[in-house]
Amino acid sequence: MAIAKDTLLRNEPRITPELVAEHGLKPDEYQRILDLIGREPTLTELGIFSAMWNEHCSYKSSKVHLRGLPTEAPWVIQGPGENAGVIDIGDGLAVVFKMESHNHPSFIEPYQGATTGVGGILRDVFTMGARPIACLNAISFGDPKHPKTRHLVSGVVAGIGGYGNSFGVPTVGGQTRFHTRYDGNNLVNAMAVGLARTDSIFYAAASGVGMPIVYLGSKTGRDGIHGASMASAEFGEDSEEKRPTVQVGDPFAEKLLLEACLEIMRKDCVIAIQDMGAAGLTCSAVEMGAKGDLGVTLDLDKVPTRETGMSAYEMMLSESQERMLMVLRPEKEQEAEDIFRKWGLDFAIVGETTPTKRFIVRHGGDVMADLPIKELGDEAPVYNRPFVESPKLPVIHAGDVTHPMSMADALERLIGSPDLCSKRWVWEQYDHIIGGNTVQRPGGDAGVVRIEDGPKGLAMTADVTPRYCEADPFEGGKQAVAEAYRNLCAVGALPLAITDNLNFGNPEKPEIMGQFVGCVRGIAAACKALDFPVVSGNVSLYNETNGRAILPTPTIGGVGLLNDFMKSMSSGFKDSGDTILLIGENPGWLGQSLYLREICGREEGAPPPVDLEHEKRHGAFVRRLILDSQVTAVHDISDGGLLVALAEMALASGLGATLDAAPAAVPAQAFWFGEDQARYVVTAKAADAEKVLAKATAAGIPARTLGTVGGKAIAVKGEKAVPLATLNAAFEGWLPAYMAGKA
Amino acid sequence: MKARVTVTLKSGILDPQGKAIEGALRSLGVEGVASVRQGKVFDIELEGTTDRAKAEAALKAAADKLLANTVIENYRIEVVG
Amino acid sequence: MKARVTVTLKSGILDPQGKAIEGALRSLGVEGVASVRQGKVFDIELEGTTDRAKAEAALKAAADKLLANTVIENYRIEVVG
Amino acid sequence: MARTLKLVSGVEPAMVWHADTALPAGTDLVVVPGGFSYGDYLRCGAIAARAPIMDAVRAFAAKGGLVLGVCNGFQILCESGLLPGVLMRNQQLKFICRDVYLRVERSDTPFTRGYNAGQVIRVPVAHGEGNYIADGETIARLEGEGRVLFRYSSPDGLVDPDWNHNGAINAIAGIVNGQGNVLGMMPHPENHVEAVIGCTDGRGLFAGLSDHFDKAA
Ligand SMILES: Nc1ncnc2c1ncn2[C@@H]1O[C@H](COP(=O)(O)OP(=O)(O)O)[C@@H](O)[C@H]1O
Ligand SMILES: [Mg+2]
Repeated sequence: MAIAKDTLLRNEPRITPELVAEHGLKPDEYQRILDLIGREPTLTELGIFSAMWNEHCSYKSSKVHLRGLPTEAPWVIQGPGENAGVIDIGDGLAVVFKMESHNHPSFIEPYQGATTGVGGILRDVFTMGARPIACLNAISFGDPKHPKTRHLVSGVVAGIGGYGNSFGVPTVGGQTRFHTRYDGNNLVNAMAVGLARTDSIFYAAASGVGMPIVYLGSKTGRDGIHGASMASAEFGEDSEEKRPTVQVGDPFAEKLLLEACLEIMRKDCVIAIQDMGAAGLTCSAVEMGAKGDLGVTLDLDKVPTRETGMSAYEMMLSESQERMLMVLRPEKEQEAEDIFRKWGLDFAIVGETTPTKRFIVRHGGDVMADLPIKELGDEAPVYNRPFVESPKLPVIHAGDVTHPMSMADALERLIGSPDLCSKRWVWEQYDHIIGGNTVQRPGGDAGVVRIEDGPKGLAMTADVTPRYCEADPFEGGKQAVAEAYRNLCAVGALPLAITDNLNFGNPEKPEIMGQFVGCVRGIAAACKALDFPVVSGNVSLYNETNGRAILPTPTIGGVGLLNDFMKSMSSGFKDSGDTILLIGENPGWLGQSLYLREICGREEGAPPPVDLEHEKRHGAFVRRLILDSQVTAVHDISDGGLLVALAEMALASGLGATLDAAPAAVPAQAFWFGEDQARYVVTAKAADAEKVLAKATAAGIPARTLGTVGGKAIAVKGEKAVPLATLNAAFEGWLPAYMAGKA
Repeated sequence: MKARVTVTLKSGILDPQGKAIEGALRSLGVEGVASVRQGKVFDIELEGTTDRAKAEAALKAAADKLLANTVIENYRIEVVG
Repeated sequence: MKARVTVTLKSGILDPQGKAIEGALRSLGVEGVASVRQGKVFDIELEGTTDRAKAEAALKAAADKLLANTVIENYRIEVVG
Repeated sequence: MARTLKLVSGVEPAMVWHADTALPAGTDLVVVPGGFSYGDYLRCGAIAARAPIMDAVRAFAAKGGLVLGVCNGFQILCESGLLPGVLMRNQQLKFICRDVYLRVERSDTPFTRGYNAGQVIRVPVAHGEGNYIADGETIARLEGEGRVLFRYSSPDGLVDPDWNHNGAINAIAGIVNGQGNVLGMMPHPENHVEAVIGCTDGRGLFAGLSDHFDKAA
C-alpha cells in the first residue's frame, strides 16, 4: 500500500516552498527529496526528512572533515557512530562515554535545557549497556556584565545539578568560562561516563525480519517539536518569540528507565536498542533499520501518548524525554514487559522489522510515510562547504609588553578574574560524592573515580581554550587535546581516548567553516601524536546571534586510566619544605594569555604553539614520577601561567611558597604569567628533588627548581609577597559575589 | 494590600511531579484521580499603596520578571484586598 | 470533575523561598513588597464520579495523606466543576 | 551505604523493595539511605514515606528496633511520622555538596557510642533540603531530652551561623526519637569511612552500631 502520487492525507497541507523553508530545507535539498521518492512528500514525510537531513542529525557540513579524526587504537571497542564510544580497560570492563551539547534549549530555558541535556547524554551511555558512574560539564556564558548572564548561569547550573543529583550520578569535573562572544549563545556541553562489561555491550543495529519493535519509557507529548531543526538554525531578533514547546526532564523516570534497561539487558532480552534523542522516534527508528539493512514499519496508534489528538507529524518529531526504542527477542517479550511494568514504565509494541528496506509509518488507518530507509540517512546532503583559513596573527614579543601593575597585584587580579576564579559555587551544587567512589572531587586537574571496588580508577576532564582557537584554529584544536591529556597525566592517569563536542557558528560562512576545519585538523594531529583517539562526539553549529558567532569552542572530554587509584596524585601542596620544580620549557609566551587580556587589556596575538612531542614526553615523565612515588603534588600549567598554577596549589592546601626570581633571560612577567604549553609543576621531598632533576636530565626533559613549599604567602624573591588569605578572598570571592548581584 | 499570584504549567508541558503524585495517590487508594498538575502560589503583601491598578501593575512585573517562567508557565493575579 | 487543592505554609513557619523571593523582587525594583509566602496548587481531574460530596471526600483524603504535610501546612479544596 | 555497612560490620545487608510489606526475618537494623526517592517530587521523602514497606518499618521501630535514616532517609523518617519536624529548603535555596563538621553531642546512644561527646567529625553533606525546622515546643523538647545527636559546627566545635550551611534551627544535623532507637541525620557518615575516599570520621557511627549488636548478642 504505497502512497499514490497525488494523495492528500487527512489534515495534511500541500507542500509549499514556504513550508519547505520552515523545515530548514534548502530548495535544492527539497529537489533531492522529490528525485528520491518520485512524488511530493506528505507533511509527515517532509518532517521526517527535515529531521534526518538537518545539521544535527546528518552532520552534513562536518562529515567530510570528521573523517580525518583518528578513531582507532587497540583498546577502542567502538568508535564514533554509535550512541557513545567504548574503550577496553581490562578485567573484562569497558568504559562508555560521550559528550553532547544542549546549547540552544539552554538559552531559551536554562534550567530545563540543561536538565534535558544531562538526561540525554546519560541515556546515550546506558543505552549501550553501561551504568553511568560520572558526569562532567563544560559551560560557557556571555560577559558577566550582560544582563542575561547571571540568570543563565543560575538556571544552567541548577539544571545540571537538578538532573544529575536526582538521577544519582556524581558530577566530578568540568569547565566554566565567560566571554562576550557567548552573550546570545551560551554553551552547555554535558558528558557522561559509564561502566559496562566488554561482553555485554548493546548496539543500535536491528537484526532479523519480523522482530517486534518496542517503545519504552515515558509517554510522548508535544515537547520540543522542531527542536532538532532549531538546533540547526541561527537565532535572530525574534527568537524570543519563536519559542518551541520546551522539553522537560524527568530524572526520576530516567532512573527507572536505567534500572529497567540494565535488567532486561542482563536477562538477554535485547537485540538492538536506541534512545530517542533529537527528533525522537524518527531518528531512532530509521537508524535501527538502516544500520541493520532492514525496513521498519511503525504503527503510531500504538504509541503511548500524553496528549490527545497528536498527529503523525507530531509523534514522529516529538522530543519527549526518557524514551527508548528496542528490538527484543520475540521469545523474551513477556519477560521484558514484566520488567518494565515492575518499574512502572510504558511498554508498547509499536512496529516490526521488515525485509523491504522501507520506512513505513501508519496512523489511523493511513500510510503517512513510505520512504526508502537507507537513503534517508545515506543520501542526506553532504557539503564540502567553502572555507577560508583564519589569518595568522603576529607573535607578541614579551619585551614589547608594558606592565601596568606589580606582579603581586597582577596575581591577585588574575586569580579573582571570572575565568580563573574558583568554580566552587558551581560544583558545590553538583553532588560529586554520590556512589562513594569519588577519589578526586572537582577543583583539581581531573576528576577521579574508583572503578567498582578498585584497584583501578578512572580519571576524566573537559577542556578547551576558545580564545586560542579563535586566534589560530589549528593550534587551538591541538591545545584543547593537549590540555585534556595534561590534566589526566597530572593525576597519574594514562590518557586513553577522548570525546569531542564541536561548538561553532554558521558553517555557511567561509570564515567560520575555516575555524571548524582548522580546529578539527588540530584535534586530529594531537590525537594522532598522543595516541589519544576520538571515540565519540557531537557537532553544534549555527551558534550565532544577529550574525555574531561564538568563539570556536571544540570541547574535549578526556578519559584516562589509573591501575591503582590509591596512587592518584592531587595538586595541593603537601608539606612545608618540599621542593617545587618546573617540568617543561618556559620561554614566556604572552600572546593570547589571560595576563595580556586581564591585566594589559589586550586580547591579541598568536596563541602559544603546542609541541605534541613535548606533550607526550613530559606527560609520560610526570606519570612515571607519580608511579615511582617521587613527587608529592602535581599540577599542569594552563590558563594564567606558572604563578597562577603555583597559587592554585597553595590555595588547595593552605601552604604558601617561597620562589626564586625569574631567570634573567626571560622578562619576569612573561616567566610567571606566560602560557607556554607542555608544562607541569611538581613538588618533591627535598631529598628526592635531586633525583627528579637527574631523571629529567637523563630523559632529556627540561626541569628546574623554582623554590620551596611553606609559609602563608606566595613570595617571589624581590617582589611583594601575597598573603594566601588575600589570594583566597579573591579566588573564592568573585563568583558567589557575582551571583549575589554584588560584583 | 494582599494578593495571590497563581503560577501553573502551560498545557502540553510535561509535569513529572504531577505524574509521580498521580501514581502515589493511586497506590494510596485515593480513587478516581485521572490527572494531577502541580503549580505554585505566592501570597504577597504589598504596602504603601492603596491603588489597585498600581498594585496589579507591580504584581504583573513581579510575575513576569521572577515568579513565573513564562516560557513554560502561565500566571494569574488576584488582588484580594 | 476538576478540582484545585491549594497548600500553604502555616503562619509562623519560616519560608526560606518566600524570603528569598521577597529580596529578589526588591532588587528587581518591584516596589512595595512587604512579604511573600510560597505555596503549592494541585489541579486534579477526577473521573468516574459526579457526586460533589464524594469528590470532596476523595480530595480531602489526598490532601491529608500526601499533598500537604499537616505539621507545617494548611490546605484548601475547591471543586471547580 | 550498602558497601559501608558491609565494610564496617562484615555483614552483607539485605535490600528491600519499596512495595514489599515485610522486613526480612532477623532484621536488627533498618537503614533508610539517601537518594532522591521519587525524584524528591512534592516534598523530599514525602512519596517514599507512604510506600508499603514503611508500615513494616514503623512496626519495627515501635518494637524498639534500630532505624537509621540518612539524608533522603531522614526526610522520609520525618514525613512518615517516625521523627518530628521537617526538612525545608536550604537557606540559600541551593543544593550543597561539601564536607561539613559535626559536633557529636552524646556518646551514650547505640548510634554514637563510637564517638566521644563533644568530638568533632568531618563528613560530607549533599542535599537541597536539609534545613531542619520544627515548632518551638518540639525544639524545646528535643533539646530538653538531649535528642539532638549531631550539630553543624566549626572544626573546633563552635556552633555558629557561618558553619551552619543550611540554616537548620539550632544547627541541628541529626536527631533521635523519644525512645532513642530512630536516628535521622542529613550528613553522610557512610561516605567517610575510607581514608582514600576522603577520611574515616564517619566510621565511628557504624563501628559503634556493630559493637552495640555484638554486645547485645
Ligand atoms: N562546570 C563545572 N562543573 C564541575 N566542575 C567544574 C566546573 N567548572 C570548573 N570545574 C572544576 O574547577 C576546576 C578548575 O577548572 P579549570 O580552570 O577548567 O581547570 P583546568 O585548567 O585544570 O582545566 C577543575 O577541577 C574543574 O573540574
Ligand atoms: Mg589543570
